[in-house]
Amino acid sequence: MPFIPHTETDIRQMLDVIGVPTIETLFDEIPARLTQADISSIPSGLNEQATTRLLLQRAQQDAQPLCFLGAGAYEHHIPAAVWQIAARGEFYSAYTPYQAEASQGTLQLIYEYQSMMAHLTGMDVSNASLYDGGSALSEAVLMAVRANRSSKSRRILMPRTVHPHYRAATQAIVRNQDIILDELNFDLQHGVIDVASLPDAPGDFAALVIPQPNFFGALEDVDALTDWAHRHGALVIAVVNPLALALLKAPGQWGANGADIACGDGQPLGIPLSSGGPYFGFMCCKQAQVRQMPGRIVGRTVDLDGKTGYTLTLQAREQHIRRSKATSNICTNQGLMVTAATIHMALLGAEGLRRVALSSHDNLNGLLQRLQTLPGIERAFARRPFFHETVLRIKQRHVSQLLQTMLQDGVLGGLDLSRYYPELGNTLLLCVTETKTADDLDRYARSLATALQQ
Amino acid sequence: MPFIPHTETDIRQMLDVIGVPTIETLFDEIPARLTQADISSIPSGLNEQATTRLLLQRAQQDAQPLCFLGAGAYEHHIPAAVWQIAARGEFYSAYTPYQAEASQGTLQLIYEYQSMMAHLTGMDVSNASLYDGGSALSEAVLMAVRANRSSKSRRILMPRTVHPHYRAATQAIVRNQDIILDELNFDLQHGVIDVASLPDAPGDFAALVIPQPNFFGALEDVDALTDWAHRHGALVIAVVNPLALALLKAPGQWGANGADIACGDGQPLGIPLSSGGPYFGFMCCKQAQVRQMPGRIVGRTVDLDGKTGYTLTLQAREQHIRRSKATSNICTNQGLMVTAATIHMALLGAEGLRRVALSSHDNLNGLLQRLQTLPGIERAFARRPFFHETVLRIKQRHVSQLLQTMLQDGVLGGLDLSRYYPELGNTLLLCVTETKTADDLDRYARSLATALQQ
Amino acid sequence: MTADTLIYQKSHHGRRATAQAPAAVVACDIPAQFLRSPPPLMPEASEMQVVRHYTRLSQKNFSIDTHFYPLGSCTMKYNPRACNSLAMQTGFLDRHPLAPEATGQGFLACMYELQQILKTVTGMKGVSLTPMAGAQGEFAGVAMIRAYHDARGDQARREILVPDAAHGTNPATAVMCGFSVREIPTDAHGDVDLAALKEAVGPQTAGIMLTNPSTIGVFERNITEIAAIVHQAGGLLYYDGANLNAILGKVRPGDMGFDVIHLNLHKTFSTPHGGGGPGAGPVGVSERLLPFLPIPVVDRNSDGRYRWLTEQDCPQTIGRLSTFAGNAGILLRAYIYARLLGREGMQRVAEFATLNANYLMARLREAGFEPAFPKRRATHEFIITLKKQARELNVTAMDFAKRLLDYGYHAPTTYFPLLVPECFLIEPTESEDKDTLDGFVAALVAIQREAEADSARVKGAPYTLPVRRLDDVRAARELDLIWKHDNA
Amino acid sequence: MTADTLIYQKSHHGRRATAQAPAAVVACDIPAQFLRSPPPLMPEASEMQVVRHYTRLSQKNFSIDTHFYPLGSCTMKYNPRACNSLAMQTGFLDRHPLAPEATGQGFLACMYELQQILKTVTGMKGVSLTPMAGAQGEFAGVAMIRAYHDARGDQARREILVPDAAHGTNPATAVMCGFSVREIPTDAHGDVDLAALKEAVGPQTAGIMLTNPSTIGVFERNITEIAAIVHQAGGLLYYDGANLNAILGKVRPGDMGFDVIHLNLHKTFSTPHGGGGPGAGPVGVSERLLPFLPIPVVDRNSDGRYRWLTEQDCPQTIGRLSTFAGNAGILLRAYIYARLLGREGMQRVAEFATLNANYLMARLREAGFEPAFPKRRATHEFIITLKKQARELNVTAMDFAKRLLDYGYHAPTTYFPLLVPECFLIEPTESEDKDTLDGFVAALVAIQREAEADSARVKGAPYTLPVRRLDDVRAARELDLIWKHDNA
Ligand SMILES: Cc1ncc(COP(=O)(O)O)c(C=O)c1O
Ligand SMILES: Cc1ncc(COP(=O)(O)O)c(C=O)c1O
Repeated sequence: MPFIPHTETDIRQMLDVIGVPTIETLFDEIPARLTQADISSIPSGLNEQATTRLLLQRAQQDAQPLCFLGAGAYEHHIPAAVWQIAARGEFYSAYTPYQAEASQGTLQLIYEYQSMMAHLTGMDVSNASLYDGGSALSEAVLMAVRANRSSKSRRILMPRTVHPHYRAATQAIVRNQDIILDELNFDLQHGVIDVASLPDAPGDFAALVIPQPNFFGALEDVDALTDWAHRHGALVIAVVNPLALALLKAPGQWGANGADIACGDGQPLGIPLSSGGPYFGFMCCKQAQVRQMPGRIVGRTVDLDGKTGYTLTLQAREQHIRRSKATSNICTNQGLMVTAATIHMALLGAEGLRRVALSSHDNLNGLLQRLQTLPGIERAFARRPFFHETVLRIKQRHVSQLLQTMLQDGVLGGLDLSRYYPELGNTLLLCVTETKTADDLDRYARSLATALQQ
Repeated sequence: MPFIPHTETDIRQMLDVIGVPTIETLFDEIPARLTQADISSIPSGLNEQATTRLLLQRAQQDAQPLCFLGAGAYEHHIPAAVWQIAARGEFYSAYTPYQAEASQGTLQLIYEYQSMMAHLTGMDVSNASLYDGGSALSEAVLMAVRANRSSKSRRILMPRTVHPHYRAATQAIVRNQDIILDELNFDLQHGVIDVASLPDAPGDFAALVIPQPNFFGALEDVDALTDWAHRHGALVIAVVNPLALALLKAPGQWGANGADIACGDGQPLGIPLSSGGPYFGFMCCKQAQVRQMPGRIVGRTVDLDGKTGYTLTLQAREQHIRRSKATSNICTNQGLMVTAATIHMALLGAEGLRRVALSSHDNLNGLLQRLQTLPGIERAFARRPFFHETVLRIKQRHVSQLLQTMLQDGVLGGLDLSRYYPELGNTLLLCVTETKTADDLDRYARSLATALQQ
Repeated sequence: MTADTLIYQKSHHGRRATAQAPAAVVACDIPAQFLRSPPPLMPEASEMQVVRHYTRLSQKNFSIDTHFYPLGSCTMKYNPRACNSLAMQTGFLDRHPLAPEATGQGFLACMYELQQILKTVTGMKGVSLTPMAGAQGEFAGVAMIRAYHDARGDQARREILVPDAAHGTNPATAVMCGFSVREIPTDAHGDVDLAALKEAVGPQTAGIMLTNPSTIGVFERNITEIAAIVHQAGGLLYYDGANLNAILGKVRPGDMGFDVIHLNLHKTFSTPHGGGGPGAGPVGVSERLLPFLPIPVVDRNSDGRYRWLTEQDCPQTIGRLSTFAGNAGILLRAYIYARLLGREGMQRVAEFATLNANYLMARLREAGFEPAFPKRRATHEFIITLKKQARELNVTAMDFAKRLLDYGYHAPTTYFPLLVPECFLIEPTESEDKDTLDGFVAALVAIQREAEADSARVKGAPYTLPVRRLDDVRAARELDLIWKHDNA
Repeated sequence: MTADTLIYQKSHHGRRATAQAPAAVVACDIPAQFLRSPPPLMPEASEMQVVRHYTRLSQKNFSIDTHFYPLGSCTMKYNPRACNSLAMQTGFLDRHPLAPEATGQGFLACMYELQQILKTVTGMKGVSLTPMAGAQGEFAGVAMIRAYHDARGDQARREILVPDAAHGTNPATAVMCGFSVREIPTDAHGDVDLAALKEAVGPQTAGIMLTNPSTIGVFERNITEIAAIVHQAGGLLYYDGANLNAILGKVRPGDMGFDVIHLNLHKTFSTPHGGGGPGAGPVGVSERLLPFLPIPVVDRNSDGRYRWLTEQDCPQTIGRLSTFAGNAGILLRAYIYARLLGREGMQRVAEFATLNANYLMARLREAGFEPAFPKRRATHEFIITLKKQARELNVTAMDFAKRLLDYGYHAPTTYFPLLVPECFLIEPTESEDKDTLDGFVAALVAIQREAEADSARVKGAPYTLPVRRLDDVRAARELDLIWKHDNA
């Protein structure tokens, strides 16, 4: 009986204590009709050896191509220490730290995480995580609607330069509360929102969402956008790549007063690509709005002897206390990912993260240089500053065929944008990280050149 | 500076406290001629990312064939828990438990290990490990020479059915102390020592070595051999596969009085093949001879409050106390492997180990059945009982070519014995473990059949 | 530097884990207006400092791997170590979520088979794996109920019924889906009050959210009647799968009449709790809700190849709930666990979880503790109430909980469900052995004696943990949520 | 069940970690006479019990990953985690030692490059990686010295010189190689007594075994003279590499005149100590000992492919010291470490190990502790003697050591080398930071105060560990070495 320790003797003794003849008897309150479940189509159990063999084979089958795809999930080096420590049983197999005294490890770690995220985003406070970037944005939208006291609006300005999947997830989640996402178009020449073209009286909006860098890797005019939103009574929700923040201006410093909420996906901070999850969503905000923030928060306090300790706090916002009036229904979050990210950030520090960011960006520039001589390739937003990701326009060949050909060559060449942005024509989104060597860049250039000629 | 935490400020402050201007000054007692070491041919440091890339590529390059090779190193399933726990920092990065109070984890574990090994071998006591099987046998030989009070002989009877590498290692180690290994031949028909043919007055020997199963997988007449040796004043050194002991008679029960020393390689107990190491040697003996045993030993005792605790004991046998009079020069042993093996044995228990042994053996029988119809293949010692390993005689094709062909087919078909036992002719040593499925056995049979025809 | 020093306090300016970062890049073409300065306040530590710091922090946690952890409603069972190592293979970890399906056939095969297994074991017709925890599964489920009514043009159904014993996520979810919530009382034996239910249903009823076994640790005996009442009123039944461990492989929510269900794989399928997540909350639906399943879902082509179904394939889907496809790595772990268990193993989960709970309840009752529902069988969990102790000795459930920590046991869930005063919700799970359960009883008995002899001893607990009882009030009043340079 | 319960005591007959074993096989063709009965007394436990038991046991250890561990002569430096995970890849782990070289070109490339790196950094002409720890490296080295003299027909050289400060393995090794041992005294400044050495050498001298820096933490300044004296007498010089960390990349034993050397990769190259091993003790030799290197050794063919050299290639080899090729997986870790460090990193090891030791010695001296060789520079380690404390306060080095554990520091090596009374041999290594060293000084100062105020407090230590001071005498007298059914 895998994972069940009972011996025959144990079972006998236990049934005797209970005073029933068989285990079956313990189910006698359940209507008989219901206990006939037929699950025979589920395979029989395998021992660990057979399971291992099966899973090794499946993983080997999935040997991965050289990755130049970003679009919200980024391949970065993860120090070996990160997951060796995060996978320790005491982190891996603990529950949410409800008994604070027995969970100081997790709690102190989350306090450190909150500190790192708040400083990285330039905000006052951070929660202990949300599910992922897309769902974090939906929570940010719900929070903005609650928090914006000067506006009663349920409308949100949502630029098309925000990750299409973030927008889709937000739409699926917030529409049930009759919140409307108003699409904001971008400048087709520069791939960013044209601040100058924004109306002077945009109507009543609860918030403006600002991505930085945006889905195209292009850098938005965050200062002007933030000030514009604040001028019109809207809050600002920053959607940011946390790694980029080692380099780029922190949301807390955008414009005159800073963004109000910063959120995004923590994946670039030590989380493997892993077909899309588990990652973790992060959310930071100003001190004044902490009571509107969803998710768990850890605070520092003292014990009976005056010694420092950590505990979950502000639980009155949460579903287990406030039930239908809670700021969100979130309960389980992405704790283990936060553990990994905290260790990752501690290992890299501000300078290490900055180097990763710069080196990624530099690698993209190196690749672009190699592609310059290729005919029929150009950058879609050539004059706009960008960060480690950019859009290429392809003249001769259909992007989907091109990528298909490169894949056969072992190169994952980027994302075909036509599905998401038909207005951009035949384009692909290209990303390079610090994991790529000069040889890798050469290989991409060669592979693309070959594919173009087919 | 990888793995060095010093900041510029630290360095300055530390030099000031020492009272020297530079780190170089600290080397001023070393003759100047010696501090000019040119090590420029050593490559520059790589960061972890580049190192990871390099090592991933090297490991991938070494994708392994389906393994039917044993010969002293056996592929068994290792529960995932084994190495996840053994690799925990507290086990992985601790030293030998010299400060017992700060090392109760390692010490209690070794006490449990000693218990398991003693019970598995049927002996009274176990040490905390030696390097590997071959070197353990050499230590057993040295110990036997010390321990045999009735004989002053420095001669050891060493059957040719003992693993050739064990014999080689023993020879390399003991010859410096003028100990002579007398080769004992085996019966070419049955692949074991013919007890009946042993002389009645063999001369003065300190010990007889008895392998079980022997190098050919054949089962020796251990009872008769043990009694014969004892009759002639020789001690008996059992060289055993510890996994096989879940099934086979324990050395402590051999003959009338049992073997005197049991040793071997612990690799089958949770240690990966890993190109040959690290494995661990084990050694068990009778209580009476424990003071002759080399290596560390852990004992149970009590602390100042009478509470149970564990500590290294009988250290007066060891080099750090006895120096030139020590039982061995061994200091560092194979602690982490013992940690893994202890967890492995605890997970499998006697019944689990027995099932692994039986299932391995059963798989070999299954394979032999599949090979029966192949022409020109026969078992060299067909009438002799064996355990999970056996010798095949090949008629048509040279074994080395045959194995080469099979390897191209992804099958590691066995060991060519001609190098080690020219007297056996064109033979190969074949091993099957519980890791092989019916499909694997079919694949071997097919591969061999095809190779025979080329 | 004591062990509770923050990593920030171990920092020194200029220190770095050098092996972990690429070489510095000098030139940067990003205009200054986009760049930050000064750098963020982050720790500056060596690799060993970080390893040591977090290794030592980990040792301050209770966890399944170190302690009995009978947290009711949380199913703290053993997390097989193979589920971790096999899911963490390079082939799986390195796969980009937007990479073509051709690069993920091994992974997708696992996901497809997991969908099939979950369908069968719950008795539902379709499954989407994408929700990232129980609460998001609830959201998906209730959003599908809404989409179903909306698709039928029935806009009047804007109320969700929830038993008063329900987990807080249930009402919170209903509100997130734009519903109002009406609570249904529980009767004296722990079942839903049928009369109250009959009165509550009507044309405004979108559905009811139930757990069965319920959060009070008993099986809802009238489930068939409840289903009839709600269905007849035009509502749908939602099953909160948090307690599925009690009946896994033996009783199927689909057979009870539920229209939609979520599973907590981080409970029933033993994926790690990770100190608070990640989880996975797949949803299963009956025929009529199939079109509304959240995307993506894995399909198998006739040529045996796997692919994602998206908006194009499922025009009525409630949409996408995560950026990519949910907590894929957690789903892999659940798949591995399901293969290790197999169908027989799943049934045994229900049987032995139930045996352990009933045994523990019987032993505690014998020892003088008061079950909240003494006439009922325990399911995989049960409640004891310490109201007598609170009244007579002034020792509360919280005091008992804290003192248990000193005895080396994690406390059960306290003060939930809210309707039982001074309660412990105790869930031992199938993976604990009898000796452990006996030890736990002995500890509670010992604490009871202490409470009788010297209640202050219990009220002052814990004594042996890294900290003594923490001041929660101060934590909430004098908010200290992040480290700053000028912090103490 | 307390945490110090043995896994045997948690066993129940018939319990098993079911997922870990194959199905039972009924038929067995092995005759009964070869079979055992009854089965061995082994634990019978569930998978979770085993995981919990050993996880908790691990927490009772001090280790580098949790504590400062300044054990002199042991080089307890940080073990980079990447060295573990990269060495534990399937491709490496699954390779059979007797598999053809074609299946191991990736592995062999690492081994070949490691040989090259070790040759360069030690200044030797050839390296064999096969010895499995320092002591076996010593054995290989001294056996080569013997083989060299034997090959020259010089059978008279049967004595090995060893300084009195030498590690116990040195004389023990000499004896294992069939030599007798003569001790050479150390002079007042910690150097070898040259006069005594000159007197000791002669036609019976096979060689001398030295560590440099020596085990008393100072650099042997007369090394060139010593080499000349021994070489002139016809003997060879053996270098015990246990202390190589002090000079790595800065000074090479080959340049000092040594003929043969072993390295402790589990010290200098940071492979894990693993609670007592495994280690790796490669040997390097000068030109004249090349033919005698133990096999196997990796060679590179002209076509760039790697292969093992065996007896066939090396007819004069001292032979094979391990069943296969030594501790391959440990060698891989050392290779990875060497690549991470690179040549610059190696030099820094020596520099910062030396800086840390000298800083700590200066601080301790300031604080009133007595260095054993106050006129000398510390190398990577140094000795303080607590003889004054032992004499005046009756508080010994052992008492200080045990009390340090309560302060969260592993004790330094005590009572070694034997010639300094009541000594601590302290080796901080390069990977510790200044704050940690300062904390250690503060702890020793605090203990000194305690010893002065209340010596019993110190003599009763430790107080905060899983056990208090253990009765070693009883352990040796009432031998209890294995669990039996009738044990308490
Ligand atoms: C009964 C019940 N429902 C729902 C949930 C919410 O699940 P999750 O925490 O995965 O969001 C829980 C979790 O504790 C629960 O116990
Ligand atoms: C100076 C010295 N020589 C030799 C050795 C023996 O090395 P090993 O323990 O690896 O056999 C040691 C180990 O402590 C040592 O310190």
